[in-house]
Amino acid sequence: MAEKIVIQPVTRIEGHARISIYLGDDGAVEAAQFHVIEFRGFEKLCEGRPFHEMPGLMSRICGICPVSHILASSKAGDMLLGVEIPPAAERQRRLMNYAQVLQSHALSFFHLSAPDLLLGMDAEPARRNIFGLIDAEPELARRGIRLRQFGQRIIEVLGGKRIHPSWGVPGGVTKVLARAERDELLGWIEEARQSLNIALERMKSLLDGFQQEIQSLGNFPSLFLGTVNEEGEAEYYDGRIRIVDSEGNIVADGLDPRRYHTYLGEASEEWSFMKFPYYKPLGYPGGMYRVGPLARLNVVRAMGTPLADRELREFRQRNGAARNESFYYHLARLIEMLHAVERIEELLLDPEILGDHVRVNAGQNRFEAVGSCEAPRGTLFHHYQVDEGGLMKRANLLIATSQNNLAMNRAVEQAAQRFVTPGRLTEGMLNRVEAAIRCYDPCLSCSTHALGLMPLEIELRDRAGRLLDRLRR
Amino acid sequence: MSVKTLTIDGKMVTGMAGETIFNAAWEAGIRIPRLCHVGGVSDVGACRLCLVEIEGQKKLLAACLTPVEEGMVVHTNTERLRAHRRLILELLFAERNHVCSVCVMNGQCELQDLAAEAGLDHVRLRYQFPKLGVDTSHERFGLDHNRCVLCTRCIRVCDEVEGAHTWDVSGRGARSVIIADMGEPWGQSESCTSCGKCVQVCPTGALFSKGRGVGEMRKDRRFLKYIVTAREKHQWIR
Amino acid sequence: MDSLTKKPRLATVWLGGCSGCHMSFLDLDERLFELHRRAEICASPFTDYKDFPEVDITLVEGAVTTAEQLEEIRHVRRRTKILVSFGDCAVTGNVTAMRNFFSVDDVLDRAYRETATQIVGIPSGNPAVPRLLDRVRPVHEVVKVDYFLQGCAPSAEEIYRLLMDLLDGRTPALAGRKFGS
Amino acid sequence: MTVEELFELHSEEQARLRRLENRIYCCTAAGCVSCGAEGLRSAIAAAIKAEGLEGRVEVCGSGCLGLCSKGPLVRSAADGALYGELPPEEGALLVRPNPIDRQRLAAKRLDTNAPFFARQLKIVLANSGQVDPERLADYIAAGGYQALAKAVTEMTPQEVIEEIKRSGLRGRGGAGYPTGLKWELVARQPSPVKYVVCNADEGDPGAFMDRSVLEGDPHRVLEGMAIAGYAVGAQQGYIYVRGEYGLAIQRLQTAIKQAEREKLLGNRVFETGFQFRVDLRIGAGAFVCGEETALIASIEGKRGQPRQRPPYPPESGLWEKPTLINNVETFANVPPIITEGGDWFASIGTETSKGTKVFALAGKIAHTGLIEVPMGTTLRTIVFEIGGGVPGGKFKAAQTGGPSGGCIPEQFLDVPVDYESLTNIGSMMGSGGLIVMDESSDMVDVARFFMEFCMDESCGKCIPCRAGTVQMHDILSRLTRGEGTAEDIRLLEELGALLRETSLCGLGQTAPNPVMSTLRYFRHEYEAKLASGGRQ
Repeated sequence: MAEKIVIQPVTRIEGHARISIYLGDDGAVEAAQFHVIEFRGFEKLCEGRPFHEMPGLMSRICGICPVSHILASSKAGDMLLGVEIPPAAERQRRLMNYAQVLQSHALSFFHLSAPDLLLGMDAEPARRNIFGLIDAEPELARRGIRLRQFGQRIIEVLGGKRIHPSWGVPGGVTKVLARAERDELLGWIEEARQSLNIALERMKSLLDGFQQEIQSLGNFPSLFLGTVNEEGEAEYYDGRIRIVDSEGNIVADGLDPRRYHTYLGEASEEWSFMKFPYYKPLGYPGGMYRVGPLARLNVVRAMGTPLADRELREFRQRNGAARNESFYYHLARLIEMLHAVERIEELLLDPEILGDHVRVNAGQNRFEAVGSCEAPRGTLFHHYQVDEGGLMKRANLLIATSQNNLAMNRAVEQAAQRFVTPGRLTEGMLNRVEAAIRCYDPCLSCSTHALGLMPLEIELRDRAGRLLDRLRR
Repeated sequence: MSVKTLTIDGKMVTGMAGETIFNAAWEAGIRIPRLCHVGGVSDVGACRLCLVEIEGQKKLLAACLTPVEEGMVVHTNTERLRAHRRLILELLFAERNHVCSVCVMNGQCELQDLAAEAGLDHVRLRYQFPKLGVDTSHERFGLDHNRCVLCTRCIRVCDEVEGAHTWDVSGRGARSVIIADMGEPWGQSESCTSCGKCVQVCPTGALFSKGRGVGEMRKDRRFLKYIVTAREKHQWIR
Repeated sequence: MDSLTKKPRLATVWLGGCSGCHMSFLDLDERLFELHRRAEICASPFTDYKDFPEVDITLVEGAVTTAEQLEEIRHVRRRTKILVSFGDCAVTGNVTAMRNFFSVDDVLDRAYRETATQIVGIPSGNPAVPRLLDRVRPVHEVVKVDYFLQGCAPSAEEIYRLLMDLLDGRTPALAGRKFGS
Repeated sequence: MTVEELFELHSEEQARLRRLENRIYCCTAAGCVSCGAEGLRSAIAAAIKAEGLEGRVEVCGSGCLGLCSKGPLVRSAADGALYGELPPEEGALLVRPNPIDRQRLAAKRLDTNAPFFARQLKIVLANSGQVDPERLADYIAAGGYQALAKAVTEMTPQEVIEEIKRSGLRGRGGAGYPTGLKWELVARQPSPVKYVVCNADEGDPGAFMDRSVLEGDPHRVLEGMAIAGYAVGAQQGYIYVRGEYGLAIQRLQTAIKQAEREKLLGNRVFETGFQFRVDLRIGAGAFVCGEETALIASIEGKRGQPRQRPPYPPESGLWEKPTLINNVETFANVPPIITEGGDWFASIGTETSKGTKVFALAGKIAHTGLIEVPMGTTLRTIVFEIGGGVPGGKFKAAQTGGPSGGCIPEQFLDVPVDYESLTNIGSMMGSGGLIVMDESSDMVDVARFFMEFCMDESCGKCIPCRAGTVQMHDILSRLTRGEGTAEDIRLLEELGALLRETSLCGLGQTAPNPVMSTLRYFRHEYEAKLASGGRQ
């Protein structure tokens, strides 16, 4: 008879999920599953709507990274129109994407993960959150909050609204950036750079204390996928896909994101609403790959900006070829934020961004399109088919977080095997299992948390899955 | 022409004989809510939002259809009327699929504004979720039945101002839909002159210009007055 | 009231929605410090309370989409003094309810049968995933709601004003807000 | 035809009928036709031929004989006997009955002294079953067109109107507006062109009063309209009849042709200067077209949708001309009022409701059928005496006024049936449908049924009716499924008030009535259905 431990909900991640840990007859952890239990059905509910509404509609997939969906959707729209967007619009879209990376990573690091990192994995649960951090380290908390605020402010200035701005459209963007707005945003740069230096130094000083976690929270070989520019540098808006292995060897390069379906597949399992993407040539589940901050640092030759590249070199020196530890997602996120701030400054200083031609008007010229970009959590694909009237017939959405699904399951299993000992369920131990998930900063509203009625539940199930007994703590 | 003096919401108001209570009130700065009324075309009294109480009258009357009378005492904003208006708006929101957040008219929509003015913060009635289509067969415009409130402004402006009578209503009750000609796709209508007047008078996102994203649709609210003034007074002023 | 801090207890719940309303809550930015002084933020996706305690105010984001959420919101309602529908999905169903134009099977077919390249199973019927309700419903259709905060997402300003009104014991001034704003 | 010729024909035809050994009247109203009346009539005709009795015995069709539950019905003029449920072969026996036949027939003979017949008073239906609706001579023999003759030759239009006013006649279409006042309003309009419209768009479920009058006595309606035309100064009349009433349409067409040929309608009525033509307009069965402004729109060839009143049709109706609209039963009351005088009519009925009212009895009642009783007759008399009571069950409620009416509970059985009394207890006279319910009836489901009817029949123009009926139906459906909440009942009441006060026309304004009256008298049935779980 197998025993099952259910942690529900998984908190401080952006979405609805629960974890099941299966104990074998000997009481050792046999398997673990990360269940995504939220489902909204965007691939269907968009059916029959005009594709021009898609950036606005698809933005509602996720309130954390609405900008990423707006961008992927707008790019798919550009392709349906068959147009190149004006330079000012492209600059604005890039700026908004970096703003999105900045605010989302700030949220992940300061609001959600920093309590574990700074207060400790075994801290009192009631204090292990952003408000506990405010009490313990008000200055750092304030800096974190303001970093996110900077990202959100850029979005607000460009789009008129922080959450779900109506801004990106097929053919460009809707609003011209005013000089005064640009100047206001430039005023934030110095503080942001300082805050990131402080956070990076703090994070690096903490690493020694987390050796156990580094080694056991999702440390396994896998492929990594991300987009790069022609020089192999980090490219978040319009790059080509590069895939590297756990040793850093390039497996595939120069892949066109619009042909994603030729090399990326998606599996569905009955125990999770989130699908399981895999690299087709290696099959399922062997084609497991990771995306997002750590993956991007693993695929690029360089970030392409001086401060971030200095950090990247230090990261690679310190860790050598050790790129497989999921715990490093946190550090990678800080390096990406620094890169984002550098790029934001560059873009704001580019006079082109103030251009007043921000949109191309054209009729529909195609019936199928794929829009893609690097979202904070990884590469995002929107694939649309429309009819002659421009109404959506089908959509397939390959979401960044879902591409880490196989890896997250592997990470949970590894953490459970290391930290869950039968007969002794401690809060800190379970928190580590959750922390394994939190490394990936999964945005589950995207792919599909229920604040649970059941704090921790152990379910006993027989081989047929029938519930035999249930214990609640 | 004789002038009538009446009281609206305690304010002395004058109106020309034959003028409606609605117009007399608006000219005096008293804004009676409306959805089916649009200045420049005939009135049908269908939305029932402009119903007013007239002292000595048992029935509530549509201000857009009731001429002013000497000595009339009119109340436009009583608790009873406000309650009725809120419920009418609830009925409209529940009837079709008004997903304001992702509508091309988000922020510019008369229905959305009416709800805000009425203090409507939720709909107690069950949303019906009818499965309705979008007609994008016209080269420049689209018709989204999900957002149609059946005010028939489009029908009247097309018939009375443009003179094409492309639009009409087909079906009855909750199954009523706006149709072009005899029900063919808009793009195949032989009577439509593609003038776009219907789009401009539509209070919601039901009629829209193609290629507009969420919250991007703007409508010219004054063009109709311009045409009507030009036609009646031969004055081309905007 | 929290017996230790004597501060009113505030919770936030996330049902079927995009988390945008919660993100807008975080857009309080440095006002989070003030909120932290004024209220004990207990159960929330930002915290580690896994059981839902007795609270004074709960903000509910999202529509009710699964049988589990239906149970959850009833549980939350029993333990909450003031329940606020937080954002358009909770208030109207919003985009989340757009799946009501289709049957649950059609929606699942598109998401899995038609778009997966390898089908090991379909997440429907397995006890590990909740049963999807036939109809996505706004929160007040299933439990009594005390206040409604419209918007997609409501702005941080609106959230701040609402919370301060409630924490000061005033009836929140909600007039003039728009659906979809 | 001159007035003299009319009276001549009247005498001749009466004499001819007296010379016949027998005249057998087969009810050929739609109800009896549906249970074999045509076969019966053919069998009788064949028997007459076989017996060689042509010219001595006649068989003819007739209007409704009343006791529809016993159809097909046959009346034998020779002995005044009424037979029910006659198979064709037994009908043939009526032609020349021998004593054995008489015994067989006796078993089928209905007791015309029974309360069903004895408690009725027939004015509108006076000719129904007494004349062949397809023969003008029959109508004239029964005194037909004498009222029109009197009006156009002996009375001024104002005198006609005074007579109608004196009679106290009120509109039989539902609302009960005083007919004389309406006529006067139209007459006062200075317009040279005016119209008279007969509303024959009877649409209440279970109601067939107007259809019976049109099928059984079409000339009476034409005569009533012509008198009205004379009184108000109109030269053109329209009958708006629903397309489903095929037999009524056919008989009206025949009657119009006959009357025109005899100059009872047309350019020179009774060879006077009065001219009046009547045309038929066939409706497509939309319930809302019974609403006068929608009916007008439909006759004009537009979408059948109502508009705001005022202006009322007497001021601005058909093609914006002054228009008098009355329903079939109202017009049918006119000829006897002119012949017998307004005072005679006013002597029947109650203080405020004069004359008689035709009701279609349906539901859980022994004798279903068409009845006519003096205004003020109690429901108890109608249900338990005339209607024969509730078979095998206990009376629970009576629904009057169709989808616009209400359910009247047992405690009001002794309330006199008149306009005001019914309105006071939350129902209405309506056009005359009367459905009896016993203990097995679920009142929430009854309310749901009528709401479904109104929802389907809403024209869709105004929001309260179009969307409100849908929501009320939705709530009632939830309640019947046991999924409703106390909040739902509150919403139902709120919606009811909204529809009543804000709907554009009578359909929407009265649509909540069945719900409101059942909520008033049978609230416990609603509350018993509330969901035990869920939100309350």
